[in-house]
Amino acid sequence: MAAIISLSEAVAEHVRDGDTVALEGFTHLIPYAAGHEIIRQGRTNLTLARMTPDVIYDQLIGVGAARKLIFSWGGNPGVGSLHRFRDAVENGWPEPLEIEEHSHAGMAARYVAGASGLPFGVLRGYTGTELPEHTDTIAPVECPFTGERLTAVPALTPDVSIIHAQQADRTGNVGLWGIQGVQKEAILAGRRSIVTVEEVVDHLDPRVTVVLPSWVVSAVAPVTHGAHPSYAHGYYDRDNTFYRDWDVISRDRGQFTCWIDKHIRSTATFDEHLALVRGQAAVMS
Amino acid sequence: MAAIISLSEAVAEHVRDGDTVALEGFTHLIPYAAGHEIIRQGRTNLTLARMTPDVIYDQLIGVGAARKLIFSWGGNPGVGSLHRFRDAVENGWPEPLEIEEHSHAGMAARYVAGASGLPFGVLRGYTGTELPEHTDTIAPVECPFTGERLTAVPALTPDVSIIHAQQADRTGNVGLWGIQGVQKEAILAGRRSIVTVEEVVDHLDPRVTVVLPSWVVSAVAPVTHGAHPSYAHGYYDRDNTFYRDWDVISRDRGQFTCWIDKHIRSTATFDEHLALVRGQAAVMS
Amino acid sequence: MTATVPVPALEATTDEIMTVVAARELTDGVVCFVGIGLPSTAANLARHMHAPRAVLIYESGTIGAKPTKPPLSIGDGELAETADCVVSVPEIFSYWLQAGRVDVGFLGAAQVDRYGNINTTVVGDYDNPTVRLPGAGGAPEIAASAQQTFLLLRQTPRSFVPSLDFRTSVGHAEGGSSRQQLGMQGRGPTVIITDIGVLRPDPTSGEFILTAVHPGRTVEEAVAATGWPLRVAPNLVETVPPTLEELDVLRSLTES
Amino acid sequence: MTATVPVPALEATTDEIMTVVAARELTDGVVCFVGIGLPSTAANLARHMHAPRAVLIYESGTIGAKPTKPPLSIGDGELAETADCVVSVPEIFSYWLQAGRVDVGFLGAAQVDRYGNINTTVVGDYDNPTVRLPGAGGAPEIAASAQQTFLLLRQTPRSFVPSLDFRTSVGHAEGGSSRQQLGMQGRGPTVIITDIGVLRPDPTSGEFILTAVHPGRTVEEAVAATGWPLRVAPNLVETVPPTLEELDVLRSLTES
Repeated sequence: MAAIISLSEAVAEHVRDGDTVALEGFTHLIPYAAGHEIIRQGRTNLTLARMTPDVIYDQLIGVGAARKLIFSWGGNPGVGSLHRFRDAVENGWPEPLEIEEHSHAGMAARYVAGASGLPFGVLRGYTGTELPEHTDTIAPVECPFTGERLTAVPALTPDVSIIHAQQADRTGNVGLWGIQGVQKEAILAGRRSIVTVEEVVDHLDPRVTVVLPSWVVSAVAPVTHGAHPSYAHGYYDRDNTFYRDWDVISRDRGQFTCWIDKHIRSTATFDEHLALVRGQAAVMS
Repeated sequence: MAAIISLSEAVAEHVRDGDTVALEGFTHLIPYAAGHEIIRQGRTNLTLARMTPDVIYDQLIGVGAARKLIFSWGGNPGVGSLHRFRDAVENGWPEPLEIEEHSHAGMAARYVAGASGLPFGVLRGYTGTELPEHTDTIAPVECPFTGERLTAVPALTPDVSIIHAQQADRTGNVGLWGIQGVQKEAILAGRRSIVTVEEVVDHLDPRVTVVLPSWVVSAVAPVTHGAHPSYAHGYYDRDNTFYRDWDVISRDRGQFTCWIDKHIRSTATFDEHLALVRGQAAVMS
Repeated sequence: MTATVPVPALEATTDEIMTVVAARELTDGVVCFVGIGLPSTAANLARHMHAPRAVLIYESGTIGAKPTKPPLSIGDGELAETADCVVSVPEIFSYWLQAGRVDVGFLGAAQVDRYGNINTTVVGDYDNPTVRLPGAGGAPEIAASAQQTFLLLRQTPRSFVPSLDFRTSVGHAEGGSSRQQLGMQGRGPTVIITDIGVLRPDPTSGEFILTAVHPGRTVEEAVAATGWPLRVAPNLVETVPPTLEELDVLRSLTES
Repeated sequence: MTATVPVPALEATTDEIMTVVAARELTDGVVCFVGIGLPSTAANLARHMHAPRAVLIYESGTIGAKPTKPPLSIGDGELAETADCVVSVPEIFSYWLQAGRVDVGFLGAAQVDRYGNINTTVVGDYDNPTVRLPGAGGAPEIAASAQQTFLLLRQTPRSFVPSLDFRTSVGHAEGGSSRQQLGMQGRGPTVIITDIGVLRPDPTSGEFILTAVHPGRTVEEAVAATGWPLRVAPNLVETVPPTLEELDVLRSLTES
């Protein structure tokens, strides 16, 4: 049964230095609040897994929380580069970042294998590309019936998987709707899991299309607007301005570090962080 | 785009002698009307695939429409044996029935592989059982990363897959809800497909949890109560009495043939069939 | 097949005593993979007695179903309506059963051997069967992947056989460590509940031993109903009879 | 990057002409796998013009999305709200793309070679890159499994290269039948649409040939912008300029 606790308690208990951590959410429902809390609590030496390491991982990489990144597409969606990711890979700042690089189809197959209790997944993928030369976790596999050669990828089983959802009920059953990404598979593949939710309700909304029963979730933490600047379908829209602003904030190492210190490390909660960000947006507009 | 046509047209066009045909529906939404129409049109030499060949396949097997059965559990759920299936396997009546026997997990993996465009699926299955000795479509496969030995099954790709659903919209998008079984995978694995629906509506019901877009369906045929004696969630309940009655009807070859002649071959449509069955039930009660 | 045993103040049928004994084996919060019939009824009885948070998974795809009446079929509408969620059949077998999330799987059988291996496929020769049974269904993977399985079947020389006509699902294989050597994640069958008593595996050999007889039944009956030389536990006990409350709740669940 | 070409009565931007040309390539009822940016806009323009039944699939899991405005991100809420259905990301890649249900996949690139192979991974050495690009995303499997792909990118000597720094996704491989030998189900890239013109593959060799130039652009510009000796089709044409209607609809779609 999921414990319904605060986000700081959940991260303190379930995210450990050196863990493989997956924060998933495909544009929708990205668990920013949880990412910030990991930064606040100063976790280090993490292996970060995520299909689309966008701004949330740019922040974690920029503060030096990660030693390795497992991913398939690292950019600021609709905007451009991730400057902290690039600086880490191109220049080793703030420290070198090992990468394990896949395609979306491969990452999805890895999570599915993990959720299914299988050691590997099979796909028609990577053929003719240079990815297998650089990524050990891509291997050929032959169909025992047709002899056709396909591609295998190993299961991805994070030590802890973290997602954001719209709702949990009072027993900790989690419900989400809208674009569902790979969140269910990530949670089921994880050894432990944290779900931040917009709110805890008596009964899940009938619009819920994905339910994660309480007994497959380690901790549920209510965090209003916990996906900002991503969005929560039915609750709030994507803050596209923030994504564009991030391009400026993150270009310069000093400016980035300043921003992190002021907006994450100097705020005690995600609520405080949001109040600060919104206050500045109001001044700027 | 799915053509919205009559069931007799759909079966005439898409179900051919010698085809591999899957009529799926896991207790819920079993496409009985389509099965009857296949009997009415006298198809022969079919390879019938279905996880649970229950009463619908007992009827098809008993009339001699099938030369082979691919399945994982053949019984009358909650009642007992399938007498026509047993008579075919035990005594070769009305003709010998070749069987290709799997487990539920294996059949599900076969449909998933078919729907995914893969030649095979992988599962932890069949280990230590005698099934692989009798079923060619079970083979070992080794994980390229861990060396662990698992089981592979080949994709199941029926020539035509048939399901029943609650609704289609006027462009032929299909929607169903409640227990969803393996219907989506069966349709996506099929080379052609027929979906019978309770009704054609302007807009699909918001309760719909599985949508099959019109462009992956060959034909949609409206058939009210087309899943009877199975049920359609939100429309009508399972006719448990019929399932119990079937045990009596099907025990005897002569009585079975009589029933088929009178209730299927002598009725022109499923509506006529239902009127007949209901009239008798009213007299008997 | 409807032999009854005396209990205080009212009679329990054979089905009832098997159901009550099975229900008692379920702890609160347990995740059960249940089939239709006695297993479904037993799991629901447990849910209404001492295990209100037991999670019932039906292979039709319903997780956390809370039926008020035992369903006739595995896919009855009430299962979907009362479930925490409904998923596809492929997902039930991959993300839930195969991934090791099921604590207890229930299995029935036409034949069982001394190691709890079962046959639900054929009596007689596979290619020329005397009786063609329904087949494997979910059983091989439930037997392999559930953390443990409970077997429920009536004890007769025809069902408790020295050698299976067909091995559909693996229990303790050839005994000893042979099951572990097959690489199965679950522990295998931990109890067989019959109309006569209860059998549990010898922890070393994996052979099933009679550990309890139901009220009014005897060791001699159990031995006579078993096709292999049945060993009897030195600390054999008599099953505690169904309580009035257990029978009341069970009957309220099953009355139609 | 905002070079404009004259069209009757109003000016089309480079993005607009690329979008219009891409939209014209889409036939009614086509199933497109679209990314954000020009491809999404082009597919929506086609849907509002000559291809009302075009099906737009976004890798975020929305099938049949009908956004009124081009989304900034691939997972914008409007995609889910207007879709025929929303499925998981694993399902999009397995049941839909890999199964061969996508007619046209759109791809962009930092580098393309003469056979339509593309690089979206790194400029420079993989382990010591000059520019680290976002990476593969969905591209390798779109390139392999879509029935055909359309490439959209600006034509410069830095992007149209004789040799890729990294092959992220396969076009016509080494040309000739080398793509088929890799066992790919899709036909590969059938058109490259640039800011200067349109290239299509030689049916035999698979090498991309200049087949059209946009109004106001020249063959010389195209040749100068290409890092390999660009061949020009004997029947080279000039792109029909965007019509007033195309531009009206396009601008109504993109105005914010």
